[in-house]
Amino acid sequence: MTSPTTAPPAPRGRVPGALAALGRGGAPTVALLLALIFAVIATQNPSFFEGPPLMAFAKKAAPLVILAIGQYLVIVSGEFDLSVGSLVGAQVVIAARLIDGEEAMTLPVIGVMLAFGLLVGLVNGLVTTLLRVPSIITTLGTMLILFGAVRYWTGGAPTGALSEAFRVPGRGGVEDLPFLGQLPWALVIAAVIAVAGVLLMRSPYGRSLIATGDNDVAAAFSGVRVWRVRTLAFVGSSLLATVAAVLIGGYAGVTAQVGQGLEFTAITAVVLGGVVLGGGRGTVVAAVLGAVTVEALFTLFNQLYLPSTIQPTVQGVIIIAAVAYAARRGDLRLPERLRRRPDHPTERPLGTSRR
Amino acid sequence: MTASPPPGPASPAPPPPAPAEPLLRMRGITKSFLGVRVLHGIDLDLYPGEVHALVGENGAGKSTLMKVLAGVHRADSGTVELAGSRVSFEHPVQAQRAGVATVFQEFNLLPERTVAENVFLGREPRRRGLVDGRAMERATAALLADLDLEGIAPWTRVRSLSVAEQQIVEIVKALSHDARIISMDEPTAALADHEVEVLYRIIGRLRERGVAVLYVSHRMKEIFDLAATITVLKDGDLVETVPAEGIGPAELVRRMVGRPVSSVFPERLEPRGDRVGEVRLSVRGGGNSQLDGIGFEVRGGEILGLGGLQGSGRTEVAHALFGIARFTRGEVAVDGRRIDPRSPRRAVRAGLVLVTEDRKAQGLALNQSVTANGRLVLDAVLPFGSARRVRRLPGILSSLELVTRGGNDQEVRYLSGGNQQKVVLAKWLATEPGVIVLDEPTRGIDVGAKQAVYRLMRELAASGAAIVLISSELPELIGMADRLVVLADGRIAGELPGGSTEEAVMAMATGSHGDPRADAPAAGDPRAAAPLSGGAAAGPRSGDGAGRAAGPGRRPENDLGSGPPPGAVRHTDSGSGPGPDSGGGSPARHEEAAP
Amino acid sequence: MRVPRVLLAGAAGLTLMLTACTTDAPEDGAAGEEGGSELAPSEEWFDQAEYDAQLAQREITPEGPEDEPWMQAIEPEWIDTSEFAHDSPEDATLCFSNASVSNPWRVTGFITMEQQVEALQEEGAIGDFRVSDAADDDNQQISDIQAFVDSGDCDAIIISPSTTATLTPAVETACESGVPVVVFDRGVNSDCMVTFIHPIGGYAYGADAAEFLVDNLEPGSNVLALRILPGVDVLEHRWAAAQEIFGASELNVVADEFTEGDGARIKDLVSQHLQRGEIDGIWMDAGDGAVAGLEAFEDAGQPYPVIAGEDELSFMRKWDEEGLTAIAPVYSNFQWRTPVLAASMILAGEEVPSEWILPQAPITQDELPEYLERNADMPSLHYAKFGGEDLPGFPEAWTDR
Amino acid sequence: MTRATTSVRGLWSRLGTTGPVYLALVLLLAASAVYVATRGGNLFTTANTVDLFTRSSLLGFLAIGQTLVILCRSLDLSVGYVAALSTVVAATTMAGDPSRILLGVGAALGLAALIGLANGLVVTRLRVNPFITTLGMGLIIKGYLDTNFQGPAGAIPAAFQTFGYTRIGVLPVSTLVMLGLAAAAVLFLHRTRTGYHMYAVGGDAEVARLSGVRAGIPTVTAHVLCSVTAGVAGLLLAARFGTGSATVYGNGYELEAIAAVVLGGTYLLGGRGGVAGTIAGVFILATLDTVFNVLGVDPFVKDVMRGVIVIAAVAVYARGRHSRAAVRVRFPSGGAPPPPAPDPGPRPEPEPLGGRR
Repeated sequence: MTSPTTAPPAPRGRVPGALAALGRGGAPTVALLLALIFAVIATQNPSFFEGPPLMAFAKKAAPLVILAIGQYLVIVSGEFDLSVGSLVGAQVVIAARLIDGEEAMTLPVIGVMLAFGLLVGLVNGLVTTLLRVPSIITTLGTMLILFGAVRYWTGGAPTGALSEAFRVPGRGGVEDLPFLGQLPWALVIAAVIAVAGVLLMRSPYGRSLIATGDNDVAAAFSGVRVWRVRTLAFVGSSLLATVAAVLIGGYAGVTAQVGQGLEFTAITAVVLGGVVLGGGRGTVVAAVLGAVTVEALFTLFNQLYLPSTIQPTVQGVIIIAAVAYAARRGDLRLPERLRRRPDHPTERPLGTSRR
Repeated sequence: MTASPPPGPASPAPPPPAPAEPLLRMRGITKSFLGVRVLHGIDLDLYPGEVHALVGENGAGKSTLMKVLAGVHRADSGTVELAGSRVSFEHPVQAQRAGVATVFQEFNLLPERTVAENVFLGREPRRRGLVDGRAMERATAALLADLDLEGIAPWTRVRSLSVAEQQIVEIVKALSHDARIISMDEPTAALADHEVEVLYRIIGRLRERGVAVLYVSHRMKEIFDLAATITVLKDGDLVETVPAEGIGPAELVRRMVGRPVSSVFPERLEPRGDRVGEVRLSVRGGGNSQLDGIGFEVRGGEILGLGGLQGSGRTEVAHALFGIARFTRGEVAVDGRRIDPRSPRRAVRAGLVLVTEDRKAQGLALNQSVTANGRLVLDAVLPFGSARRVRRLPGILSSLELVTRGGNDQEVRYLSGGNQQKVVLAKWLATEPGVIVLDEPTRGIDVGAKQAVYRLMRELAASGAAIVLISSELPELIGMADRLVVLADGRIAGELPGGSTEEAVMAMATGSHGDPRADAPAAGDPRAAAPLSGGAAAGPRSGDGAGRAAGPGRRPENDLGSGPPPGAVRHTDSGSGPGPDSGGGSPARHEEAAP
Repeated sequence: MRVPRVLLAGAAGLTLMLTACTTDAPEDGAAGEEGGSELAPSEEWFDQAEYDAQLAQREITPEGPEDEPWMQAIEPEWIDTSEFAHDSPEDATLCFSNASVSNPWRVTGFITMEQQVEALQEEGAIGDFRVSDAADDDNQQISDIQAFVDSGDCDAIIISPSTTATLTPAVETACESGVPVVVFDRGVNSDCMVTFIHPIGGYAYGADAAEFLVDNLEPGSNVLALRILPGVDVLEHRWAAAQEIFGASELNVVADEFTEGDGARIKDLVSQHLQRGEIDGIWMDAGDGAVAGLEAFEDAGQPYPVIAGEDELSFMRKWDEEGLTAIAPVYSNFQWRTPVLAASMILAGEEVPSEWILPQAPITQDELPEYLERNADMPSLHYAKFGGEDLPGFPEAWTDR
Repeated sequence: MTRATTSVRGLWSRLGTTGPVYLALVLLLAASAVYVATRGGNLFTTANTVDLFTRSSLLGFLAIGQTLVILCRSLDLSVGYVAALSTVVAATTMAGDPSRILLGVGAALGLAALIGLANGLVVTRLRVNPFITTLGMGLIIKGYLDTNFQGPAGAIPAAFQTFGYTRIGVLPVSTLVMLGLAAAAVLFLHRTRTGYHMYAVGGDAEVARLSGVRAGIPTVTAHVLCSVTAGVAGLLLAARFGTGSATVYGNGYELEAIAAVVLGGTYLLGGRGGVAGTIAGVFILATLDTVFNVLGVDPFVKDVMRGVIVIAAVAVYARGRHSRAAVRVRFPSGGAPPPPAPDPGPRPEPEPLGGRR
């Protein structure tokens, strides 16, 4: 238990509250799992915990952490976002095509990307809340649309090139630090977003969001604009996916396969962190821990020289086992069941969309 | 219609004081959840053909005992004997097979399935290996017909039934097991007053068949109407089991609460707010697809009761005021400023709040903490500059006497119904509203919590708030309200002063009265028929003892008995006449009654 | 309580995994030390005769016009197609069942094909051109081919099969319909088609890359193999040939990893391998993401490896800029022109080779400047040997794809 | 008369969710036919009809099973992997020998059933969210396939390939089998206790439990059946390929199947819907594919159109459901008494007791 991650970045001040939150559900499970994974990595490759390899790991893990925070916002409000993988891919391709190697275009294009992310989030959110399409279908549709539209736009394969400046956030960092070597910007950005996420969930908006995921009718009756709160969660998810796209594009450049399958990885990370699918329960910290754990797992496989082909099997077993274990722990006190009579005309009056 | 005399006290078919053998004998039942003792050495005997009431405050262990009997929970220790042989139910189905059926408090049907499918769920009749849907519907129709309930079609989807019909389907489902014992956990909680009649009749049938009925209710009137024996629980302990004749409501309540309850409805307090007397809420000509011509005023310091049958539009008025279902015509003004409540946000901003009737579904985010629920409205509606109000929240919570084991970080799903309601109230009070609409604020909460709610209403009124109270419990409505507006069929049927009789309210609500302000039963009053059915309809509230054709040995009902008013009970028998044309008659009455 | 049991099970599972892995790791080391003994290509994908043939074909000068590699053929066996001659080729409908355009190589090729079609249509050599795209779904492609056959509108069917074995029945159905069938890129297990067009093959590709590494690295050097997916025959052949050659060499193959062509994955894998030891050479079964792999070396502050990429432009430009020791094996992209040309020849009743083997030569350091210059306007993820410079749509069709 | 009313009512209530879906299918077919005609084509040529049916059969198998699982308020994201596994198991077991066909079918379906059993048990016993369970199971199978089958394996004897290619008129045998399975599934849902209990568990597991339904059984059964139908889909793929292909898992079958189920009007949170609607959903997707093919739509535009249409269709359903609920009369006149008059006639309307709140 010497690994640095066993102490989650709980903000000071209300530590008891944060600890209490950690005491429930999947967060302790994932922390335990993460410690275990790091312990095994340490036995395999002691040098992993020297600065540079750890920073390389952080650089790689940062985008998933950001995506997981975005996904957390949506999941905790009771919805799903399956479109983030496609969105990351689309954003990288858009960036490459619009920048086309021009340094001066970097910032304008990042602006365009953020605007595009905003638009996608709005569409996801409004279709889900106002048109009452289940979010799994909405975002599945958006996933198909983004995948097809961007490829149609670029003729099937990405064109253009990213500028050097664009690649700095994902690739660069504060150089020549003692011990660490390079402190990657990606880590800084992810940390800032994580802290912002924690603060957001303590803000009025965050409290409204989690209450909406818990009971959207009660939230609506309390004056929460459910459609707006949920739509903003989708917007947040899409914007964070855009940030992740900047980091991923920066990290590795443009390839045709960027982003594929990231939505499932992000959902896995969030659930592994003990955030309940269906909404209303779980913390940002847990989602972050989940994301780090998933990345650590990939690293572990690699450190163990596990044959590539068997990795998915081990990954599947570990995920199921971890969630089963967390479910056991959370099971001790059965929650009181909320059963509504079906015929309340007021059951679902406002812009609510849980289904 | 009159063929089935309600099994009121007049036809008690009193259980022999000591039939040789109880049908059910529970001894020393103990049950803990996570180290918290919920039941401690409970003894209970049920006799065939006897209605046995189980009473106690919320959290006294009534539901748990019932669930032990039903096989939902297993007792930690103690024995259960059924007809002399020892049994141990590990699953509800075992209990059902043994003839112990249960109507649970929670909604226990599948809304998307038909009545027949619900009734026979888990034991669908089969023919040649396949489920015989027709046989199932026939059998369901027969069960319904047996209880004179042909009105419910077996193939109807449950979601398209009314709440009362759904409740009846639940009872029919329990009956279909050919049960020797039926336990019912607050079966009337969701029923309108007049609908309780159907339940009375069903229970009468069951007694005739020799079924033992275990009946849990908070409503004193039902308990004394139905039960021959009463068992009182408090904090998981058995207080005593007494014959119903040997105890009166006041004494019963004292034993439940463990202290005498002097006065049910607290006295009005000295007004001290500066807005006392000002018109804080006024509605003029409000209407939408369900309401028409709604108009009334509420002043600071005043409690306005909104009466009427279920479905008369009470809740709809509340929803229209609160912006859930809008008024499409008419105008609403709060503190003299005209508002258009298009959403709860607007209403809250204007200083108008609604405490909804369904706490769990509409009031609380159950997985969140007390604090999170308490500040939800502030967070959602007044996110900026609400720090002062948030700081006041713990004070509000403690002034409501909310005590929880986990403090204010406790998730509300672990709280009792009464405490949950306090959280809901605190949530709204935190916004410092000027107009407070309370829709069934005391439904399903225990006597102590009710008292707290009543005191709170008085406090708020005294400080200058305008309060609109909606309640199905007429004593509560009459006892608390300064003035009553009665609705019928989506319109205002008339207005009554506070302290009017239940008869007057019911007469107005059912449209069967001559003079809306008359206290005395009018010619059309259903009470006129009361004596004919053997005094099933117990009298009005205390103080009107003359009208009470009480059963042998009954004492006059205490105020806090929040049972269904007699008028309501009667109405179901006689109301079919006036019912249909009440719509046509109401506008005239409205004009007549309008201030 | 069941909690401990679950914990126990989890711990047991993890232990199992760890022990399994600790036995694995030495094996890997052994593989490197002993050279070839462990590193033998799987029998499933290694056909010695075919391997020898392909390696030999690299040295054979193809028949055909020198400046049109897409019309060249290695040791062709010309067959008569007069039975398929069409009365008015300008009205003939050409149907093309495409596996997909899901990667840049196929995108580039498909543009070339479309341009070739336009050229032929202008000449009047063919008429309508119909395409269905199966999006990498074998079953979908079977349906697509079936639909072409059932419609009865096609005068020739061109098929680029998604997977070799699984498309065999569908191609046979197409052959049985009596319409001339042209298969290219990946083959099928049948010879019913009129002609099967392909470059030399996967063994040659893998061997080009592996031989370059063997020639340019000191014995005992560490090589990392980056592969895209398992189970795709053209890719498996490349790896099988490389295994054969590395096995016989003194090089030490550290690991072979699947990357799905995802740059982030490649960079992460390479970084991790660099943390644990030097990598001197990189072998790739396709050039996608080669640049990301190279960047991992930059970020780790390590010297560039000797690398075998592909004739993809971003890699070739990187190669040029950084002065790498590299080679670009080529899986001739210009082969996308040939099927349409072959179809037009068949419709005209001209002879075609029964197996049309196109030349496939890697781009070496010497040729690098020439190819870079020829493709100066082309975007990244374009393939240098696309062979469409003489087509009417050049260069806009490829630059503005 | 009573009987007639009953069956008419029963039929209507059953059509409640599926009726609009079939209407949508008919409208889509009509609109597509007209559009294709204006472009000088004919949608209903033999070739196109066969194509439409063929496309529907594979998705049909997957969607039938998925419907059962979704009705139980679960989800199965592993069906694509199960189908892939089934192709290789069938092909390697048969190994081209016609006498081993039954063995191969049995092995493939048996293994699929075991996987379904594992899914079901993990979901019900270990209480792992089905999304995670089946995602994890998919990964496990993927790892097994990638490790052991690098590419096509085994051979399907010609006799079994008829399952993939033979047709009667315009109806492929596989479509007939699929429709037969669908009919069996409808029968299963409406005439067996387990079928009834699937609706119950999906509607409210606690209600089901208190009513004596062993909540695990319907869910596990649904998962087993879902995996078996995925196995059948794998057999169809194998019959069409003539060999086993491990890589078919990459085709996104699971999401397409879920889309078909939801298009078919089944409620994603369980308890409402049915296989009949799903079949209509499958045919809607197959029609779209066929039309896109006939019109030669760019493959990327196809994806866009598919996404837009799925969202739009579900939005229209949602709207329909919503407005129906809103229109429903909540206020019958007055407080009508609960028991109807003694002589209520043959079938009184289910008059609400006391109005609705």
